[in-house]
Amino acid sequence: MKKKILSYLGIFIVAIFPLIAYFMPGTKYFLQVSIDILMYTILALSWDMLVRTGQASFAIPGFYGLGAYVAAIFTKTLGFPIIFSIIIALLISSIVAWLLGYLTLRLKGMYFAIATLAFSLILMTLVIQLKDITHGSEGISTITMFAGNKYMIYYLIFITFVIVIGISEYIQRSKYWYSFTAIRTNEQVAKVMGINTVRQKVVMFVISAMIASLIGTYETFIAGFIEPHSVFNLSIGVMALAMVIFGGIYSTIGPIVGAVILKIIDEILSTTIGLGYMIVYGLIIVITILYLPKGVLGIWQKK
Amino acid sequence: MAEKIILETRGITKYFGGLRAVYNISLKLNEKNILAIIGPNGAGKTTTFNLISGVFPVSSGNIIFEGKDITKTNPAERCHLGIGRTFQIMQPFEDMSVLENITTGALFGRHKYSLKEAKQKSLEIAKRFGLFEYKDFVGSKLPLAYRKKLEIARAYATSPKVMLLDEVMEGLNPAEAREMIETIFSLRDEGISIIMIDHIMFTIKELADWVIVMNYGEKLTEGKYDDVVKSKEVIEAYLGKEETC
Amino acid sequence: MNTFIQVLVNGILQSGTYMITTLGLALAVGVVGILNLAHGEFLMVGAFLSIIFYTVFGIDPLISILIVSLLILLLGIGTYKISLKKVLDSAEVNQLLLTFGISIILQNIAVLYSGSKEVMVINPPYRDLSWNIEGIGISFSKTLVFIIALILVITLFYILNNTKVGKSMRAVEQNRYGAYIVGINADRIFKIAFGVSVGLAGLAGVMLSIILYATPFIGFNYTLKAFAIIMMAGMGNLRGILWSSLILGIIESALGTYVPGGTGWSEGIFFFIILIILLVKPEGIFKK
Amino acid sequence: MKKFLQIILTIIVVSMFVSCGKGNKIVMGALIPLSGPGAAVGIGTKEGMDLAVEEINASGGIYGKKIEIIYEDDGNNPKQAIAKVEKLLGKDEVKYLIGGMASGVTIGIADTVKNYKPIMAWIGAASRFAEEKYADADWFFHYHPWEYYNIQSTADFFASTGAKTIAILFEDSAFGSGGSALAIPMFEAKGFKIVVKESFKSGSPNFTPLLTKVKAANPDILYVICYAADVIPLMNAVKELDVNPKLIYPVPPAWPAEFASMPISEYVAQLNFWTPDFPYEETKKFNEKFQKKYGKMPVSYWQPLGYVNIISLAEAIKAVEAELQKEAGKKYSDEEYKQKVIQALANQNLDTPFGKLTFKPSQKIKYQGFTNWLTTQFRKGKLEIVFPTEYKTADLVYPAPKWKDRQN
Repeated sequence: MKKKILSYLGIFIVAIFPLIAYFMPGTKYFLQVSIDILMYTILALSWDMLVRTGQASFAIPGFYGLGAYVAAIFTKTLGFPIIFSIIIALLISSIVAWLLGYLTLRLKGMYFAIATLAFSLILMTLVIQLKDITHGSEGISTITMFAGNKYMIYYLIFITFVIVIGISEYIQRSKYWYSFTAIRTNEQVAKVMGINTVRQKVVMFVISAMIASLIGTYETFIAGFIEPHSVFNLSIGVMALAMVIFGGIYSTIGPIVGAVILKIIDEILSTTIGLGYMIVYGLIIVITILYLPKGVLGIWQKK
Repeated sequence: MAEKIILETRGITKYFGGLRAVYNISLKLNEKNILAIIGPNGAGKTTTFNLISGVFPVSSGNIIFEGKDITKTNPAERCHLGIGRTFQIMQPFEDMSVLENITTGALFGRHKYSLKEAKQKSLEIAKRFGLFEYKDFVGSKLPLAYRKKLEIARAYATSPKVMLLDEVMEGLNPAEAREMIETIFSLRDEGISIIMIDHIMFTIKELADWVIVMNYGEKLTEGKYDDVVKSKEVIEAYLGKEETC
Repeated sequence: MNTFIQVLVNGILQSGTYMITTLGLALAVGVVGILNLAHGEFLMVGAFLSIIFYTVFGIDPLISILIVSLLILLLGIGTYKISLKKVLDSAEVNQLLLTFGISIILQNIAVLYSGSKEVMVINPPYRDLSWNIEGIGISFSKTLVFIIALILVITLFYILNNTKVGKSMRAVEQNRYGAYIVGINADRIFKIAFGVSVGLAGLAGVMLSIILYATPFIGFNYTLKAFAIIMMAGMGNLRGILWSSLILGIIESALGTYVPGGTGWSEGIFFFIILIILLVKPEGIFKK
Repeated sequence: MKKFLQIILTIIVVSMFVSCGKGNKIVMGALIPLSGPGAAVGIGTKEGMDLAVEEINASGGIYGKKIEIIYEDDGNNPKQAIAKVEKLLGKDEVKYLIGGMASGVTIGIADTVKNYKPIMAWIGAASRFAEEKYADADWFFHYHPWEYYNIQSTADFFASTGAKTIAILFEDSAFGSGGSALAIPMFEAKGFKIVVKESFKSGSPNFTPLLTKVKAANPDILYVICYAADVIPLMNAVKELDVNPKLIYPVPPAWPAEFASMPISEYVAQLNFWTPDFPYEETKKFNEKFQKKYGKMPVSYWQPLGYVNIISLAEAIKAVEAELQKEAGKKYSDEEYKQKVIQALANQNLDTPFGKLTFKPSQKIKYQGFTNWLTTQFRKGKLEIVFPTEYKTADLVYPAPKWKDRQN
């Protein structure tokens, strides 16, 4: 019960944050940072939801970039309105994810991770090489959404955030929690218990990919410019993993806590220490994983 | 015997690479019967179970369940039809409590209960198999006898018509074994047909309506317990070895 | 015809780089079971040390290679003792995060060290030595890398299969707790194996400092490719690494020479081959 | 452990909110890469900037006002850069946005910067797309030449050699792709035949397959758009495979310092925006000052460019302050002050290590700083200027001797 109140309070604070930020000097800076934090939170959640089925994926950069590029191409080259480009990006990503999922999801552990990593890198090569469509490494300039109004952007991402939390919590409370946990701990037994493991994993993979791709489309329309080396950046995938493990895996609150803390640490360190701040960042990650193997949330959990 | 056959295999065979694990096994399970498969280690008993439950596809042969050919179905579909099984090496879902393990069976088994019903059901099942006091334990921390019970309870939760029990007696003390025998009888009395793999002869003598003896992946002989144990080949191949060591 | 032979030579020499950068990681992944994302960073530190030894003390890389490998080996053992040991039994993702943290630290220390220098290079006298046989160019230093890689693969293969340490490593690989029971000190074996794994990365770094250069970020790409090659070869299969590297090296070389725009596609094709192999034969194409 | 972390976090958070008072200071916000690939460029820029700040503040600042720079790390990533720009312009309220490196970042922050319209004295970005983004910004001063200037100089130089065929190799990120996309049509327009055009991935280069192809095509000129790291492996492979174009012309933004001393560098020609050997008085002075402060020679043009960035802006501010000094009590509003500084910059005529700095319109923008490029050639470990003829310090060796005809 207390937990419930706390989480509603948390969402409420996130919801009214722009109002608080409005009275701070450098409003838009705090808004922009919170936009980044929310985007990472969503990515981390999407990664966590998939890893609940036991599949640790490196496809996030691939789908993030795919979403970003499809959206950019449809808006810039074909003149589609932003909202349609986003929908098309989601459709295409879901089809790609569905195919990729059926092909790769029977692989386990490292094999799956490397297969999805390969997918991300292959997509990046395609985007760099197919210059006629993608403009290659020079990137594509498009328009920004809401004419760059940070409040509107914030609320769009906030709504997405709430929806993704909803999906994550639904999974935690429904029969999917049972099937995912079963698949993760022992897929063979799960099958014999009547769980259609392939379908469950593929569906989750598609959802996770669509979320990553949606965030990719947001990136396109926040900066109004994308380039392959920053949207297919593997560190997007590694960061999602880091945030999940840092916060606490297999939960809704864990990835959120991880993303918020890591992103804020990153921001604070980079503006205070400057050159070399990443060393401290790395140290914080190492120390946390050594002393809190269950992530920050592990502090509150019973042994 | 004019009893109804619920499950039948016709010459199922399994190769792993060039290795022949199971060859030409045909068996018939009558409704509400208990069929025991015995044989020395490595005889292919567990592989046979894996073929029937769909964990491995057969290399050749057919599996008939309630008159339908289910050879090409996957394990989940076989579970939905009503084939439940336990594993010899107990494999509870480690991140789940005992109750949640059972709930999983109820959720995705033959009846596909809703979450609310499944939770209700799993409480009943936990009580029925004497697991109620352990219901919040994490599966892997249970004592052995209770893990065996959990295996059965979880399979039972899928509402099977046929249960495949893989060495559920192994490692139990006499009192626990007695309890297990009663449990198996009670399952049979409920209308569930059972195939069991076991080594312990007195339980088979007591439980089995029909016994199949396997060796080197093939069926050696079959029949009533008393007939089978008298068979010369069996004494040579199986009893002669197993009993002496 | 000449071009074709040159393409083969180029491919074979390139495969030496792949072998030498993959070997150490294969030991860590296959034996210790540690997914070491920082492998490439240990390699990078090796390359930096080689360059420091050369520029500061005037010691040639071919001499300092032993010192550097040993230093990195000790660094590896130290890293194992204070950190990795604690995550051996944790989930794979925890190991990934821990080694990711280590890689960030090493990378950024290197950034501080190299400062405004974009790239560190050395020029030992044999650096651009090459033979020209019937119009076929063969680089001395790359041939050296290839030969050393080959020797290391064979030696490691021999050690794992024929010596007591190697056999204990394989025993530990197969069953950690079983190994304890038969009296093998698994912790010590892990320590040694991880140290050697990282030491090999350092050695690869020294070789890279001769044929390429060092930057703080040179390692990551090799980590990725090394993981991919290991998966292609099949976990814990050293001979497979040899063949996989050769195949990838030669394909890359042929692609770059014969296909217009081929080099731009080479990384994509590299991972495409690996993806296909994972899908068709997930246990690796060169099963033991 | 927990307590230790808590304390550290508290210190960091507190220090974040205690911002220094502005008072008698001129604050500039520098956006440069300080982590990730690109950090070396950022660090180089910072060295140049720090040198300039030290120099100005040591001589009493600008009429007593000291210069302070807030450095922010753009991580070479457009999205990260947006947040940092919001911090510099929104939270720290700096009036001068300086620095810059990647074109992608410059394009990505354009819309954000336009909300604030600071004085943007920008030393990065060469892409024509970046120029388009700032076409209407009359507060945007661009020091770095646009890439078409260098392609134009290159094409002119190539034409002067009498070469007919060119092989182009370019690295596959924005720098190389953009350069090649411009270069290929421009070269073709000048009547050159492009016999090879290939991209490669900078950072883990394997040049032998590419150069085997180049060797078969046997071009007059081998033109390579690459980064510093690629140059030496490239030249090693050229020698290894005995590739003998009449001229090898790589154009990295900076050279590895060791390259000049390597025998393979002999006869290699390239386009230079700046080298420590430039024949200007200011270049020598800069080298000395730099050497004195850091104990090393500058390694790339980013160091003097960072220096010029500050000096030029400071000169403009000084001119405005001088007006205020003349008439006691006179005050400009913020907007007036800004316009005055813009005016001063626009009229600037400054001697710099790069030669004269003035701002003139380029194809799209109003204030473009440097535009000249010199072609140099390595001769016995030294860079000699060979083109254009008015700056020439040596004659171009063309064609360069074949590898087998060379001494070592």
